[in-house]
Amino acid sequence: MELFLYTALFSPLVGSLFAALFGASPKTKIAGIVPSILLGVSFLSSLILLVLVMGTGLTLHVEMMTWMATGDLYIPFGFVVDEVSVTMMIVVTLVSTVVHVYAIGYMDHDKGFNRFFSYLSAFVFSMMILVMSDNFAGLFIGWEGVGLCSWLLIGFWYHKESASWAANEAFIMNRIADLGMLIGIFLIYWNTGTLQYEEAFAVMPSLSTDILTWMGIFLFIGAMGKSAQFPLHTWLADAMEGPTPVSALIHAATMVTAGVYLVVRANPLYELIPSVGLFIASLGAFVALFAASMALVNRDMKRVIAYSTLSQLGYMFAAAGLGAYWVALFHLMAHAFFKALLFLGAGNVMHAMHDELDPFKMGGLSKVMKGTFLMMTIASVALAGIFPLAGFFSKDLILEVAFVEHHYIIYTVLLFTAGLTAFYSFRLVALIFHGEDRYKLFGIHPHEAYKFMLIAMSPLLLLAIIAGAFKMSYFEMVTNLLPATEYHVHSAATYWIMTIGTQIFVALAILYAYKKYTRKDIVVPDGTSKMENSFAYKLLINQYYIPYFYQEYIVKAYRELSEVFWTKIDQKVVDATVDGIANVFYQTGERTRVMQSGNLSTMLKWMVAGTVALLSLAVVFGLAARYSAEIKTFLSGLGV
Amino acid sequence: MLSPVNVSIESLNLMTLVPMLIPIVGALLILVIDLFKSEQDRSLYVMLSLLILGVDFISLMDSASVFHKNGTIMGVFDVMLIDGLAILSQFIIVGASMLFIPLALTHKRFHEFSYPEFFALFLFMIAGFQFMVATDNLILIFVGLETASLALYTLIAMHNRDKSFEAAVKYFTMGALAAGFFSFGSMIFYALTGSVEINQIAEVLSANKYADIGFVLVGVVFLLASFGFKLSIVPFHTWTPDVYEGSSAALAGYMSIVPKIAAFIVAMRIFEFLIHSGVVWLEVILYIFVVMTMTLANVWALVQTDVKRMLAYSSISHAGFVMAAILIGTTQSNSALFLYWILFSFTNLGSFSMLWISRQKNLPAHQQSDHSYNKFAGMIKTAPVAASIMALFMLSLAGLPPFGLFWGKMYLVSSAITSGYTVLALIMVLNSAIAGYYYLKLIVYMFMREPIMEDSGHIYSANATLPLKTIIGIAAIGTIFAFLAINQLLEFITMFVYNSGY
Amino acid sequence: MLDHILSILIFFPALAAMLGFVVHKDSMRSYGVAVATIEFALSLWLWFAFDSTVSGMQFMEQIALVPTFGINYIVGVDGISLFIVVLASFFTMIGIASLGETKDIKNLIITLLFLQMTMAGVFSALDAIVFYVFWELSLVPMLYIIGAWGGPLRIYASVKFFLYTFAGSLVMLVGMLFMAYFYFQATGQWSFAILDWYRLILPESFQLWLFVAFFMGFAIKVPMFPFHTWLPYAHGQAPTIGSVILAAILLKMGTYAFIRFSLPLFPDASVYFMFPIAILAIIMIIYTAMVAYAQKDIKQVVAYSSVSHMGVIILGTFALNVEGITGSIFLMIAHGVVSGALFFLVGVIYDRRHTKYMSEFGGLAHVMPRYATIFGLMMMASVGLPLTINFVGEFLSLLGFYKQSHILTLLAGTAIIVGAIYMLAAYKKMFFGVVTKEENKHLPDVNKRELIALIPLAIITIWLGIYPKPVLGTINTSVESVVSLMHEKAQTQEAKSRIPNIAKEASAAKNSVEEAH
Amino acid sequence: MEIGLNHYLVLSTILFAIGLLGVIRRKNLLMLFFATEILLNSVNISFAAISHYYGDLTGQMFAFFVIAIAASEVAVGLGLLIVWHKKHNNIDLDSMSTMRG
Repeated sequence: MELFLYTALFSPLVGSLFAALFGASPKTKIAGIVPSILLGVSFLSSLILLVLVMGTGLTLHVEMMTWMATGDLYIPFGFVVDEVSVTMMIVVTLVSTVVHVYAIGYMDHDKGFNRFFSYLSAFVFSMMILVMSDNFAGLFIGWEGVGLCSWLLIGFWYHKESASWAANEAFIMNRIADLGMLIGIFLIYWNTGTLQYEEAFAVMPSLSTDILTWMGIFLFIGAMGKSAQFPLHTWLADAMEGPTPVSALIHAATMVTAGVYLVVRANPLYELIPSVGLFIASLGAFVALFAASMALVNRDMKRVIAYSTLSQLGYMFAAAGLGAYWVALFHLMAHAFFKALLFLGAGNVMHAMHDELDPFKMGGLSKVMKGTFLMMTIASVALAGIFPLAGFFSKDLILEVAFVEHHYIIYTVLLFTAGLTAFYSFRLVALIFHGEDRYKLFGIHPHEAYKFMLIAMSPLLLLAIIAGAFKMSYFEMVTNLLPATEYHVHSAATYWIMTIGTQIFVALAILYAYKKYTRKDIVVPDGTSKMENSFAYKLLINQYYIPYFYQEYIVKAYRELSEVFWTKIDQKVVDATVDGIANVFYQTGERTRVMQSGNLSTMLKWMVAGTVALLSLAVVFGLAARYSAEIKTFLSGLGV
Repeated sequence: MLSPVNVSIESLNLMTLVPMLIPIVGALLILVIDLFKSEQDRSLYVMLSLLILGVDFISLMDSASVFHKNGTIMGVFDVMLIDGLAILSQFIIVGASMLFIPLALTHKRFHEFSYPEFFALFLFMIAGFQFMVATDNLILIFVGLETASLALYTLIAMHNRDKSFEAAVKYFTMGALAAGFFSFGSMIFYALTGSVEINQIAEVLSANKYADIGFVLVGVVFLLASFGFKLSIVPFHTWTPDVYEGSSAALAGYMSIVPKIAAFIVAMRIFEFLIHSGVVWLEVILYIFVVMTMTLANVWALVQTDVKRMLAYSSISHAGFVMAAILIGTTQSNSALFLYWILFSFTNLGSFSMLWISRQKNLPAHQQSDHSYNKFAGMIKTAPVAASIMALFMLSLAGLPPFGLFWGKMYLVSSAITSGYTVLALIMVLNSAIAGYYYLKLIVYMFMREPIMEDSGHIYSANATLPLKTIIGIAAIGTIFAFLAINQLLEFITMFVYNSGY
Repeated sequence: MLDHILSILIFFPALAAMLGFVVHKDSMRSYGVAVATIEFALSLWLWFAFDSTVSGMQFMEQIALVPTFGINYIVGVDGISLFIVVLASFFTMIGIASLGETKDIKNLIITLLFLQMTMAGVFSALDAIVFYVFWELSLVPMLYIIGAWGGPLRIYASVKFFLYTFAGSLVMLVGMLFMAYFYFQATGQWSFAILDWYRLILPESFQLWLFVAFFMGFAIKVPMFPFHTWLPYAHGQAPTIGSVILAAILLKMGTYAFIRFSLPLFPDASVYFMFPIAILAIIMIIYTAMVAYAQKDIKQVVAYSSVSHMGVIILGTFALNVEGITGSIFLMIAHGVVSGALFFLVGVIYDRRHTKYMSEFGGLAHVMPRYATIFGLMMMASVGLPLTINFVGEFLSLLGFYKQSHILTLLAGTAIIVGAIYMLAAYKKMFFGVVTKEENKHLPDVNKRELIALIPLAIITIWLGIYPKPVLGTINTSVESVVSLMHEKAQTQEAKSRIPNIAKEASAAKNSVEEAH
Repeated sequence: MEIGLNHYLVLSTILFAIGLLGVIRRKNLLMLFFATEILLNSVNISFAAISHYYGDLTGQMFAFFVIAIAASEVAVGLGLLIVWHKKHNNIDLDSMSTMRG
């Protein structure tokens, strides 16, 4: 069994290294194929492990070797395969296999082909470490590892200024969050004396609530970074600078869900601090709405999808925060499938449109690219949560949770967001695939992607459709580890009303989107129309001016402050002081050397002067000694 | 009818005079030789005086062993006083002189060395210094001092350049003034106590509890002034740089060591009993002097453009540094003084000899002075060995371990700490930090600048001969491997100093 | 021979340097490499012969020097110093091996060998004066290297470096003499032997003063915040090899001395000054990181970054618990490797373009992919990415200090943010974007000679990042003894509470070590 | 009135002061030497007086030595002076300040 574990874990690494061998050399298909195969292997072994875990219900726990050991601290490279991690493993390996195969086609014409695959596999490896580690330190390794890989992959086209900028932004924002996580880890160590999951969680109930609260908060700050929760969300949209497969794998399916995974993993902790849980849930709900709203108007296909990812992450956090960890995990899984599908579809479209991203410049593509059209539509339906696709089961469940837990505000927000989701996703579909062939104006001749790319996507398609069917069996499995809370609305009536109501609401949103965006008279907006000048639109298109704010008041400020520190403080104050002290002596020398005029009589004068000075001192002192008694009385007379 | 003076020859115990008589006799011998056959080559005289000094050194060893056996010896109507200080300082004096004499065998001909008088005077001077340290009688101190000084003035003048005459005159005039001060000061003490023997003065003063302290202080002031002149304490130091610059480098090096140690001994004898008998005023004044001398001399050395002048100031500052020992006045500090001075004499003589061998007959056009910094630019390229040795001496002067002077510095600072002068200790170390700059300056010129003119290389050893190189070699070895000798030196010195009650 | 291995390690290079004067200019490089390799082999032997289960000093040697004044030549290594000694010889080796074409290379190599002597001496000296001797002596070769092979401002830089450090260490000397005097008062005889001093328990008031005196010397060497300005000049002007050795080894003298002297000698004072120093360290971390961000010159960036990292080391040291101190020692090694490598890398590009201004570059990733890769690796290490050597050290240091103060650690933790900011910015400026300058279009990638230096460093960076145990375990044992010593010497209540009582911890750690096996 | 020790001391002090003034004021080397002579001899007076007062000969011995030394000083001094005069045919102090700083 351990064999499968290690295969699952290390074959991506091998793949990455293999591709790295060709790093400098010109493009070779082999550098793409081998890693893909190895990932397939990894996926299979994960599948086997899943079967094992599902079947026997026992979990696998291995300890490879020591990492750090000093004082009381003892951190091994330990890996655990339990219900939660195996889920993640499946998701990660599956999606990444698909993406790899897809990317062979997608990156076909790219000079950095080999490099790309080495990065991509490296990412998968780090992600596996992240989900498989049995302690927080190991988690942190993966955590930073995926950060690094996302930096590499977002900035993959480093010659683009915007790309490398986005990469750095992503990395630094994540670093901010990671600090929180690090502090959380320290807290855990100094209070529980270990970083192993079980042992730490075992001790936690005995700790005071406020310590636990701090732990929860700091860990969640870490999660916020990776999962791009408000206010650390801006990097995700910019991360779309990376190649589309990257967006599909990292910024939709896997890495961004790491935060959710962390919260789920730490459920014993969050069980103890419901207040923090509630906060997480509320933030999740807020982000869901917030992101969806930005998705409404955006004119960059990939950014729209990115925002929808953000909003779905909000859903997951909402669920996790409310203690429905398995629900969150379930949605995570489902979302991974259909969102990856969506992105890859978008990738096809981009290829077809020569990297054109503005859906307003497309339209009517359904004729030329049927396969992609089909897939993206289904993915969007799933995303919208229409019965019986994956989205329905997972998302509806979250709504139920919110309702059952009597958090009606959250419930309403999420419900409303569901509508928005449906709207913007079909706005996209409509603009891309229906209506007039606006692309003709730009002299583009779109074409369908390679067959094998579509085939590669098909597993996702399948899962996007049927994933919901696994709900119960999944529930059975995962609740061995997670709190098994069934969420059932008490009266069947309310349940049906809710469900059907939601469905209708969503359906209406879809229809409205279609009606609005398949009209004949849709033109590429030029900033003149009334709607575009409305305040709301401006607010949304500028992402609530948050990036602007960051740029102006944080980045700029930081740069200027450093400038000041260097030129003013470091040079003008600190260093100047040091040189000043040296100069004082030197200048004293320069000034007083005239004393050495070289004239003999001056010298004699100095000598005599010295003697006279001494004499006068002596006389004063002598007199003082002689009349000391009198002086004393005199002074006492003065009352000294 | 006069009653016959009956003084047993033993009670005179003339042995105490031997170390002084040897150089005197030697000097006379040299003169006599010249009388019979003049126009001898200088090497003869050099070797003769070397021999004489050697003998003198041996006799010193002898008296050292005597002292080792039965402590301090008085002699010749208790005028002579052979105690540890006397012996140690004479070792230094004679030793340094032995290192100095061979420097006369230069490659270029400097005509002072062709006169036998030079060597005669030199030996007289040594005798003078020996008298100075080997007595506590103010008269004899005065006589010794003046004998030595007068000889020294002449030696300087014999270098026979405008500058050397100027230097001689300056030194002479101020020396005369200092002599006046000394005699006046001793007159006051005589007036107060009716004696010119330091230990008796001490007794009398402490007997009447320093009744009229005011007059004592006046006396002290004048003695301070005269010894301040000898030790070049600021503000009595003004002669030093000029005299050093004017006289030949070798002699300058010599002057920075021997006259000072002699003066230090006397200062020790006079001032320490005063300090110990609680003349706070003197303590304060000495404190001020020490700090002023160290710091100001350093500060002036910073701005020098001529290496020799820089070394002059640096030796002023070193003198100030060592003055601290007298101020502290514990056995440890006094032994530190000797240790320091022995190591200093090696290093300083070495560095001045480096200047000496790089001495051209007449000034090249592009140089404003004999030993301007520029002259040494890029020396590492043209004369690596010489440069390294010079750098070695500079580092040692800067007090960088493990070279000679570091140990002296360390021990002295430690003595300051052990007797509670913490602030003084800090000032001392910070001063050596400042001093670091100007020693470094020379190293920078030698190692990090490009040579000014390419032909050079030979100019750094223009004046070198085997004897000179040997001397420098000895100095260098003494400086590098000092740390091996420190232990023995320390034991030896401490024993002598302690047994002579300081 | 093993009994005298330390003395051999110290004086063999010096002897070799002396003989080097005779070697002909053309074969000097090979001579240097040979000598340095032997030296490194010796140091490796030292490592293997070292018994990592013993916490005390090993390979002790003692020769009387000035017994009347208690000065003896005592050397020995424990887990704290061992690895720095090895690292020093290692850097000397690869440094000489990868020397580029420089003017009068002969003098340079001789100087480097002398420098190696002083470094070996400092880290194995167990007598304060001997320590001081090597400590001061190490200034001279560095002065020469900077001053003779440096950039336009080299003389200013070298003199500043020398005088600044010299002044500081003289104050330290006063402290040492005081310490010896106290020992004299307590026991009636002089001794400068550190191990003797360890047995001395001073009243707190004295501890404070002495701590300050020593602090002056160490802080300037490290360099800590207000005393750091000599470093940018030194690095900016020094030749590549100079900066490498300076950053990799010489700076470690200060931090090492803190652990060797300040902590065990003055436990109460250490606790008393813990927070002020921690705050200084935090200023170092954030402030210098921001200054680094403002730099135009890549070498200055690296220079300031090493100040910033030294801040973390200081912080770890003054965590005063096993985790922190072990971490800081490990970080010393880590930072040595990484910043050394970074300076090498800067040297590589400087040799090609003779400029260090980042604005001159851009798009290098396209022209020199291998160079970009190694640089990226080292940058990520310096940013403190897990599984690189730096992370282990930084993690442990911060972890350790967290025990003492939460909020300060939170502030110090920003190191991982600000560090990322300036490093990524610099990397972006140099390697990303399109190649603008004509002369950059055809730069040759790293050549064999440079790889000699870079590959081993890269390997160490990864290897010790993934498997630090062999080093960490050894350090750990010695640190535990130090901490327990501090705990039992501590007098004030606060100190007792701040410094953990190892007695129990030791056993726990032992177990964990066993498990690790 | 009766002339006591103090009168002598005062006298010698006054002479000493005069000598000192001379040393400071005079620019002519020869005059300078005279001034120093005055200095030294002023001391002699008091030495003689004191030794008479105490009735022991040490003071007078000292005086004799002082005289001797003064003489030899003059010898040396004049020697230097003559050489200087030969070279520069002046004996003005201000002329001898080639070395400074």
